[in-house]
Amino acid sequence: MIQPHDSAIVRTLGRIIIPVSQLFGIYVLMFGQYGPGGGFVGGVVFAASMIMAILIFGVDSTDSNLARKILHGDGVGLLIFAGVGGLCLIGGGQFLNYSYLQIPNLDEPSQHFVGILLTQIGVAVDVAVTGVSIAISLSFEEDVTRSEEASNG
Amino acid sequence: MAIEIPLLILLVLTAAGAILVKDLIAAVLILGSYSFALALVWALVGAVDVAFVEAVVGAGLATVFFLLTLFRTNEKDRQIRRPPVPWTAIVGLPLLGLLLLFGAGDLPTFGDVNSPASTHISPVYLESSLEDTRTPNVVTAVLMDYRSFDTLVETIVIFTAGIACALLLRKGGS
Amino acid sequence: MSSNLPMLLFLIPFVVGVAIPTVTVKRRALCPIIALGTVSVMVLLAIANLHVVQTKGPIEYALGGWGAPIGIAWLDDSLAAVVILAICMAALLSLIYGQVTVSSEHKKSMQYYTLILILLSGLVGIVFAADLFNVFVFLEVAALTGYALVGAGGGKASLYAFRYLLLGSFGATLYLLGLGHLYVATGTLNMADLAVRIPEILTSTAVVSGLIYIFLGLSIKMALIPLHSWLPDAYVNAPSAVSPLLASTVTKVALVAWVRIEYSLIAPNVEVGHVPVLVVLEELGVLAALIGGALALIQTDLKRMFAYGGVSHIGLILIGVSLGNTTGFTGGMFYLINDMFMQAALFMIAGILLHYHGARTLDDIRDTARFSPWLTGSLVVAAIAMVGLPPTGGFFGKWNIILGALEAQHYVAAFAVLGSTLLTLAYFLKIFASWFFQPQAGDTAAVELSGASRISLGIISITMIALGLSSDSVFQLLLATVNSGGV
Amino acid sequence: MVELLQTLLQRPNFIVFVILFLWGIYIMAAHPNFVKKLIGLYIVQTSAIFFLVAFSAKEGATVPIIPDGETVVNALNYANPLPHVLTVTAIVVQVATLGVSLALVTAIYRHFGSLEEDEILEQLDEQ
Repeated sequence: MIQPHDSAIVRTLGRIIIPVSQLFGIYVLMFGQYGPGGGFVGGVVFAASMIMAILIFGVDSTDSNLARKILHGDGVGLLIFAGVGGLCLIGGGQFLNYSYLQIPNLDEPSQHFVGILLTQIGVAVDVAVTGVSIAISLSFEEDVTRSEEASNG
Repeated sequence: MAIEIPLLILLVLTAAGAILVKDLIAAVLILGSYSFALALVWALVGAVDVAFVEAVVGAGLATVFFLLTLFRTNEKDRQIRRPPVPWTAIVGLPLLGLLLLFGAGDLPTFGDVNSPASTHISPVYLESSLEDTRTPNVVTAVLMDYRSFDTLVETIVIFTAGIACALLLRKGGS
Repeated sequence: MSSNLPMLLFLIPFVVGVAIPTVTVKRRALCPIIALGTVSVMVLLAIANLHVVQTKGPIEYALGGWGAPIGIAWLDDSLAAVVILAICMAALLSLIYGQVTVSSEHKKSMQYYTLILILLSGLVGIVFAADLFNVFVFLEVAALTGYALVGAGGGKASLYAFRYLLLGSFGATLYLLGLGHLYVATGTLNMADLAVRIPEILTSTAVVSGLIYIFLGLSIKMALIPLHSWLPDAYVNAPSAVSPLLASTVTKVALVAWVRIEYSLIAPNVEVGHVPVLVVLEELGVLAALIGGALALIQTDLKRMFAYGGVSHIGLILIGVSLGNTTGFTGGMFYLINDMFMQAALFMIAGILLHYHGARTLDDIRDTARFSPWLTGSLVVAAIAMVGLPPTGGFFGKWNIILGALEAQHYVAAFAVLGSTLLTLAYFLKIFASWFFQPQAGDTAAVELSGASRISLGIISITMIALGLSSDSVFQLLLATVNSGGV
Repeated sequence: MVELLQTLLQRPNFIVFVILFLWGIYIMAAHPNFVKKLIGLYIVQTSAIFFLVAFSAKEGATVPIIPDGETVVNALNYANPLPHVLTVTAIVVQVATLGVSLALVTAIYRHFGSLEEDEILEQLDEQ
């Protein structure tokens, strides 16, 4: 599996950069409706920060906790997205017709706004999880059996 | 147009570097800079969202995937001998090139305001996205609302890729 | 609620597939049961959907509530409903059959079932989608799962899966490029809207080259000769548990996607620069049917022989749908539905031979002891269907393609169908020669097959005959599609 | 012919697209190294996306993000958003494909110990 990196410079820089890039990922995700960005970019930036954590501190360290835990939610992002669509179905509209999201006290455009926001979050979660998962799969060595349970939920 | 030409030349040069360099890690890093040059070109054309995605996904994530693979495998493109060029390439490439040039004849010119693509459906998105969805970024509105189903399916593609990598590489995983 | 049926057909396998890894963390043994249950529900839904379409007419589903050219539209007509039902049944039988080999071939069944269910939702999406870009993303879903399932065979299979991926991704890129040309020329992606806007500019070079790219891209996906080179290697080396499903569905669904585009955008008798478009497609089909049959004849590996047989049938179907008349079209589409079951049956037989007898080639078959009557029986039924003798569905499909060719006075096409029939007969005679004339056949008892393989072989043989017996009603359904102007 | 060349020279974008597309295909088909094949595939895919994005531009138009306070939107002022949406989707699909293909490359390397197609084919012939 991935071993921790022993350079002090890399580790210190990592401690600073990783939280910053995670914040940036969340900002891009939330700001996607007003400027460039959105679910994909936010998710990828978030995934990149976690991959960085894994590469610098190793999979088993506490600093990579988030990256490891997030793998348990393999399909959560997709289920959020499909769940929003399903709510529209239950509300009586077509799949993903946000006008039928049953949210009280909101006019139709705002319902669409909320729908877009929720689905963006779904996309971001899915992209982040899958990015980390693919990175871990690609760096697996052939005869590893030990850390398997830690990495796959 | 004036800034574009040097960028386009840079694009071709970086692509050439990625193709010709023998050291695979260097080639992959040059490919990352190719992605970045591409992102710059797109930002110039007005496609900021695409540029952002290309910069993050192409220059970032794709490079990381390439590098992780190379760490686990072989870093050198050894190329002991040049194999003969397959006949499909000899026949197919010129034909494809001719087809590309043939198709170019009737395409609207670059930046044409009256092309069907600029007049048929896209104005609807631009003009009604704010009213329909309160979302000023029209690309996000189309991506997540008007054509949100495509995005859902594409999220499935990503999920599938994750599952597929786990199936292919993790021995006795799960 | 009934108008949401097509959506449910997509959602159910997809949601269950996504949920499987999480739901079955503690009990992996549940995976096959959940998957079988899901696909059974899909078969029931597909029957209900067929009934609704039959009684109430085609369903146009506007996703997200946005009307057709602005949003994404799905079209659920009787052609789609029939094809979906066939896909679901073939998938159910393949899953039942997969229980024979899956546990011994790879243990990672959780991911395996997730991928199969997502593959199914992708196939459903390709058939329903009436939007060029939506077809593209669904093609990629089906393709990615296909690469992974082929590569799961390990060893050599990963090499062939990689080649499949290179060609398949290239095909997808060509499709994207063609879609881009059409979009730039018309400004729309919706097929119904394109059908309105394209005819007036059909001969503009942008539209012509766009359609050529789309056809090239899809013909890689449907393994049309000469772009078939990925198929035999990939399906021969894929795990036995998945090759029936892949062989029976993936290529045909790409063909269905092409048929939709061809029928909505290209009117019969259209000429581009004095070249009649449909005749060109038909000639490509003729080539594929004959070359595919000839290539099948020279193989000694059983799976490879069947794979080339499937390649030649893609050519036959392309002939049928490109004749430009309803007889040929219904014949071709009916043959497509039959071919799903034939391919599934043949790959099941080959997989069972490999699993129980270790037999891969014709020589291996000659050296093996007696075969179970179930195996022999289903091989005979499949052979009759492949050659196209009544009462199997294969006969009615081929017969209508020939009638359509005669109606259109394209005698080359008619002879090509006959020629490929003779080639099919020849390679099945080769198989039977080693099957029934075994030197060591003596008194040894036949190997007992497991229940799952008996059930799947039995049902699929019955289906092939039943399709022939009920061919009239299926033809009525396909005619309804043509008459409603859809497709 | 002269006309065609003239239209081409007015479109540097298109020339670059054709060069990248064909060169990428050539590398995909002819280069024996699998990673190089993937680099070729990547260039082919990005060039097709490049083609699509280039046609989203309009003369005198800006990014399709509507500024604050603008109530009546004139579509002529903003670039066509639909190609952007398609290409964003296509880029993400492309990176997913890349992940799977790299996983296959790693699996091939584990089994054959090589990334060169000709070496692997020799190994297969010996079997």
